[in-house]
Amino acid sequence: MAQPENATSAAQSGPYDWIGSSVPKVDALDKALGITQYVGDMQMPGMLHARIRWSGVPHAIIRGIDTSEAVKVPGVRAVLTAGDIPGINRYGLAVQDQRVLADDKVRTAADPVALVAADTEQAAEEAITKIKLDLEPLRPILSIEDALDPTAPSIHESGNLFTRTTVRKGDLDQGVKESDVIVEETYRTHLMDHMAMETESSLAYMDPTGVLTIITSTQYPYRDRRQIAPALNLSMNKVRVVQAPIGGGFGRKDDITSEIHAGLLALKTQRPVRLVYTRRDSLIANTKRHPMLMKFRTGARSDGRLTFVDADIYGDTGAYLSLGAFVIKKAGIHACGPYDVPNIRVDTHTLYTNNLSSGAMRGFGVLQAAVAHESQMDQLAHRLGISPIDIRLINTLKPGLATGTGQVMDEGCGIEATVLRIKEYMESHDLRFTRS
Amino acid sequence: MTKKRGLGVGSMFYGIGYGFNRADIGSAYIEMADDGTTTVYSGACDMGQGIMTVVAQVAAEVVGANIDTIRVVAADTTSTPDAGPTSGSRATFVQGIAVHEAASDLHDQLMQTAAGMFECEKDELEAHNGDVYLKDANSPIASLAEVAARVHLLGGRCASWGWHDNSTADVDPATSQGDAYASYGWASQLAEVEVDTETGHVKVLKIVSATDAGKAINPVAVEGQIQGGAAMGVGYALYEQHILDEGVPRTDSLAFYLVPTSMDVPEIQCEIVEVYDPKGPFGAKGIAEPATVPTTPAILNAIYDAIGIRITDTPATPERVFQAIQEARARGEFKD
Amino acid sequence: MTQFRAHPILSPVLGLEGYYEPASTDEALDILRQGSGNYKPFAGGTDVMINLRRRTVTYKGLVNIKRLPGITSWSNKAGEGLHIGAATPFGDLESSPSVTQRYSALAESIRVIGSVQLRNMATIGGNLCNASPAADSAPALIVSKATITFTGNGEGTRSCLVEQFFRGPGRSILDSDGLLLSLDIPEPEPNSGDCFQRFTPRGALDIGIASAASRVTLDQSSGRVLEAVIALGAVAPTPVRAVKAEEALVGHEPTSDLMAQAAKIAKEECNPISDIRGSASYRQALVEVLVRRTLEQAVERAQK
Amino acid sequence: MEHYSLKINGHVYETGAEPFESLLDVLREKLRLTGSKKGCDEGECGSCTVLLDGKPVLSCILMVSDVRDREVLTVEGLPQGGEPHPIQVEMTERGGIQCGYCTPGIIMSAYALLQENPRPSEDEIRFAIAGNICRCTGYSKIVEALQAAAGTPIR
Repeated sequence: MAQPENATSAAQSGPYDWIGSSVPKVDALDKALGITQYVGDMQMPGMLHARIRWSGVPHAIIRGIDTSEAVKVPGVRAVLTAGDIPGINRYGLAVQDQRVLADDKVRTAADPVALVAADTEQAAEEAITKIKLDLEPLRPILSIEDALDPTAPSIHESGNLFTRTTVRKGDLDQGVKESDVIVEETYRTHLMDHMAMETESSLAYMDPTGVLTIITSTQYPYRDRRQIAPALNLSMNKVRVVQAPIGGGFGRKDDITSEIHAGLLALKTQRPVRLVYTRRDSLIANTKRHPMLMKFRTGARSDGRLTFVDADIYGDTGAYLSLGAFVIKKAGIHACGPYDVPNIRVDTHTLYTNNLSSGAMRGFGVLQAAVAHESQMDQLAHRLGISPIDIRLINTLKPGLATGTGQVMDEGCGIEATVLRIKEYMESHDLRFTRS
Repeated sequence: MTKKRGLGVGSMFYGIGYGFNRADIGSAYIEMADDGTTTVYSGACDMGQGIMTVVAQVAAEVVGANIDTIRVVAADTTSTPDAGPTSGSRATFVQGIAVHEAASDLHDQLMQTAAGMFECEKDELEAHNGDVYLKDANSPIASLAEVAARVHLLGGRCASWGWHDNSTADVDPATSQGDAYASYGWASQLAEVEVDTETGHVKVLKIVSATDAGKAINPVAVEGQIQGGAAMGVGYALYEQHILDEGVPRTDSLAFYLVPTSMDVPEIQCEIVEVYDPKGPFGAKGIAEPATVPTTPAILNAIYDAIGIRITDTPATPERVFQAIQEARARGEFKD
Repeated sequence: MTQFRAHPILSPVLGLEGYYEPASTDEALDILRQGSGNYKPFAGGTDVMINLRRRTVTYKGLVNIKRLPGITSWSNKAGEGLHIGAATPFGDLESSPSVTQRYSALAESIRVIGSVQLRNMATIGGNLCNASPAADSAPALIVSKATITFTGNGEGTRSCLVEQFFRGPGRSILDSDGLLLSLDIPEPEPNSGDCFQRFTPRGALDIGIASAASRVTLDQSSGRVLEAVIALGAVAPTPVRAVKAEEALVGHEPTSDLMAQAAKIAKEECNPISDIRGSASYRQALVEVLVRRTLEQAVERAQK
Repeated sequence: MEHYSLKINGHVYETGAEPFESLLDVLREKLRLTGSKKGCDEGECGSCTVLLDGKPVLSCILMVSDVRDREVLTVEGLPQGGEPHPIQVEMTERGGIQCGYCTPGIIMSAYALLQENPRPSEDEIRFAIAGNICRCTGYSKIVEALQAAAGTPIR
């Protein structure tokens, strides 16, 4: 770790030539001029346009997919279903529970079922409307409560409870005994969209040396390659993934979005294929922010010191895990907030449902946890007659104190400084709480 | 009064990077051409937040070059090394050090050659803004371009690479005890809202965001993350939600999925706090996610401060707030 | 310049067989009749474009009426009020002081429609012809006693009040070959004032969950209400008047209590549905608030 | 397919198109003027904003037939004599740009505003760009950049 030490000495020696200077972003002027080429701005000779047919129902057995009318639409060059996938029809960030194209079942209303490549976007759009799906509906699991029901049908081979994590610290009973006040509340958060201004998009083509090249709106080309190659039965060094300038990601583009589909169509047609999601595609498909059900019990002494946190967090990851288990585990690890809490019991539950699937999104579970722990802090403050600022200052982590997972803080622990900055701001602007 | 104002605070901490024993690496190649221009092949994706700019700043600082002579090539499996994803607020924290390492080594190569050119020890030399100086001297003795040309002429190595591993062991499976993350981001926000008690409409009047950046490598970019994060938090708290009808999304257009406009996001006052983090490049740490986390709870707490009613389900849509007020009225717990 | 553009589409796209730009009303009517009910007249085209893209509606032909004489222009003559061609974009009206200074409710309703860009495209006639229950301009036009002039519909050119125009969601009195030509808005009477408000979660870009326009004329000597007109949006299958609420005001002094009373009556008069934007009961509650607030504003303006 | 001569950024472009094709698709796919972006294709986001006879419009829901005999200005047409327009410079230098996808639309809305109202207030700026969704910046730095371009005091 030689460099961080160098960094330390450099930081102490300052001033810097460039560090701490607000130089304009290196790519900003081209964006202002409209020169920057996002995937949707790119064209190649002979390029085809692609569209995806989504399942439209949340849970069903696929009896058949009739593409006979779709292939007749003038300009259509390929209509592909699961049987056309040369490699393994599975991918996923943590476990491989997603299908490139639905095969046995559909598990969300936004499962990709078929792909079309055509000379024009309109022809591709026309074709997907002509694909007929024969689906046998299954009972959908549409809520956390449904997913917890042991008699409910299983969405994947194993049950609907994917995983459970536990945080344990101190002695919960002791914490309860020491409490002068206990706040108990249930919080529910909702399904949120990343809504990046640029929709998911990829341009795939075979380069002259036989390498499948995918220019894409992604947050991680190497992991895309790791997932694309097996699905297309290519060696990884025959797949090149290039990040194009990206119109926002916020976690959505951490996952595979359009990459495998564009690559598959390029492979099958041997033509460049551009797949740009419509806004509707983007809103209904791919990962969202996890809805969570959070049952919290938090205690404090009359002087405001926290005594315990006792919580259950249930996360609805939808039909596919993506990074769901990590998101919900992270929510659990952050469930006590930036505070010194001596006694902790937190359980998290990652649940499959037939709702739209959720994955990484800015905040990664910590946002949901903060809704709960910060509302709890506020309730404690009001019950104890302590200001919301002071109750935080009483409990914030400081160097030498430990997080809920027992991690001892070093000098980089800045929470107290941020609360103090808010306090100073309120004082200097004469801002006062109404109720405390 | 049918409009009531309130203030609310939200605080948070956020484990930066991946944690959980997942690969959490950064890496970059760097090379300087004969004319002193530098190319950094950085595997980190720029999402618009500015990691390419941070990479250029770190490289320019450490090499001693002018930033305009740095070109950053980003995120291509054919030309850049694997630097992990841009997520977990990790890009500056992890990739910043990888670039620092690569640039330091290149700097050493250049200074070694310069030392030979001027018959001194390399430790007696430093480079700033494209020129080489004897330490504490005011005028340069050579340009980096001259030194680079010399390295290439001699067949020396004018390239390097840097790699940084931020991976941490997983926490204990039964208790989750352990060092979950290499470092944490910290932030607190204040929200001021106005609630129309007749309609349930909540307007956010102001947000003050105190975010610990460790060291703000590019303060305007940091403020941009803070303001954008807060705006996303406003959307999450008040407007945006996917509505599913038996699992089928009804919110399939921006006419239904409501993202905040310029009329909805208030002034966002950025208070950049710099608590030096020894593990980050120049003491910096990630701020992208810490910027968005506190906003929603701060708004929910401000609604409580305004009307004395706690909204426990998100988003606090006008109708939800209205219903809560109606219920509190019916219980005799709400004073108009 | 081509005056009559009959554009046969050789390879039908989106089911379309023709695109037309008639230069006279007679030509337009001929084309619409040829289409036997399957041709769509349009002006701004903003909704037609979205429908084409979403394939929610199938059109056999599109008839762009923006080249009809006078249809995109408007005038303001003393003593006559506003005469507005049906294809006048909202933006043209929004930026004119002669509208904003005297026609408050209309100006307030225009200002909240979509966005600046949309208002430079979307037309006042299109907003009415779409016959959305939430059409922002409708309540303001109703309380302004605006009349529309239309043609086709199996007869010659005729006029009616805007409030008589709507038949149900997406349906108006216009037949498939009917054409809305213009609107006339009389000058506000002396001692009158009006106001439009709508409720949306966001400050821009939204469609109203509920809206209301109120217009009050006061007796100069007594200060009592001579006439009240209240119109509501997004709370019934069409924009509607709140007649009972109006009646409660007439002949009385416009006190806060009375206006609150009228607002309560309006709440009971409307008949909203529950949808993705709001429940029926919430819409009713909003009607009460919006009617009271717009009445208070209208009275204040009338008293000036 | 019709033939159109379109006046864009002071030049005449010849192209074939169906009359009901959107101006945005014609600009992007046929004329390769890709500065105007497609964010929703339904008139709800403002990324496609261009000026038609000096007024901002949504090119994604504007039929190309309605552009005949009129003048279109896109983001590519703003620089004069090879120099970026002051709005483009201020957006770049003041952090008004992150992912950049909304940027051309914002710049065109702002340009139209400043043509009509050279010294707008903050409220007027926010009102003028309310039809342009930005997901990255929270609008603060955009407003600042536009104030700087107008030469009005920055909060």
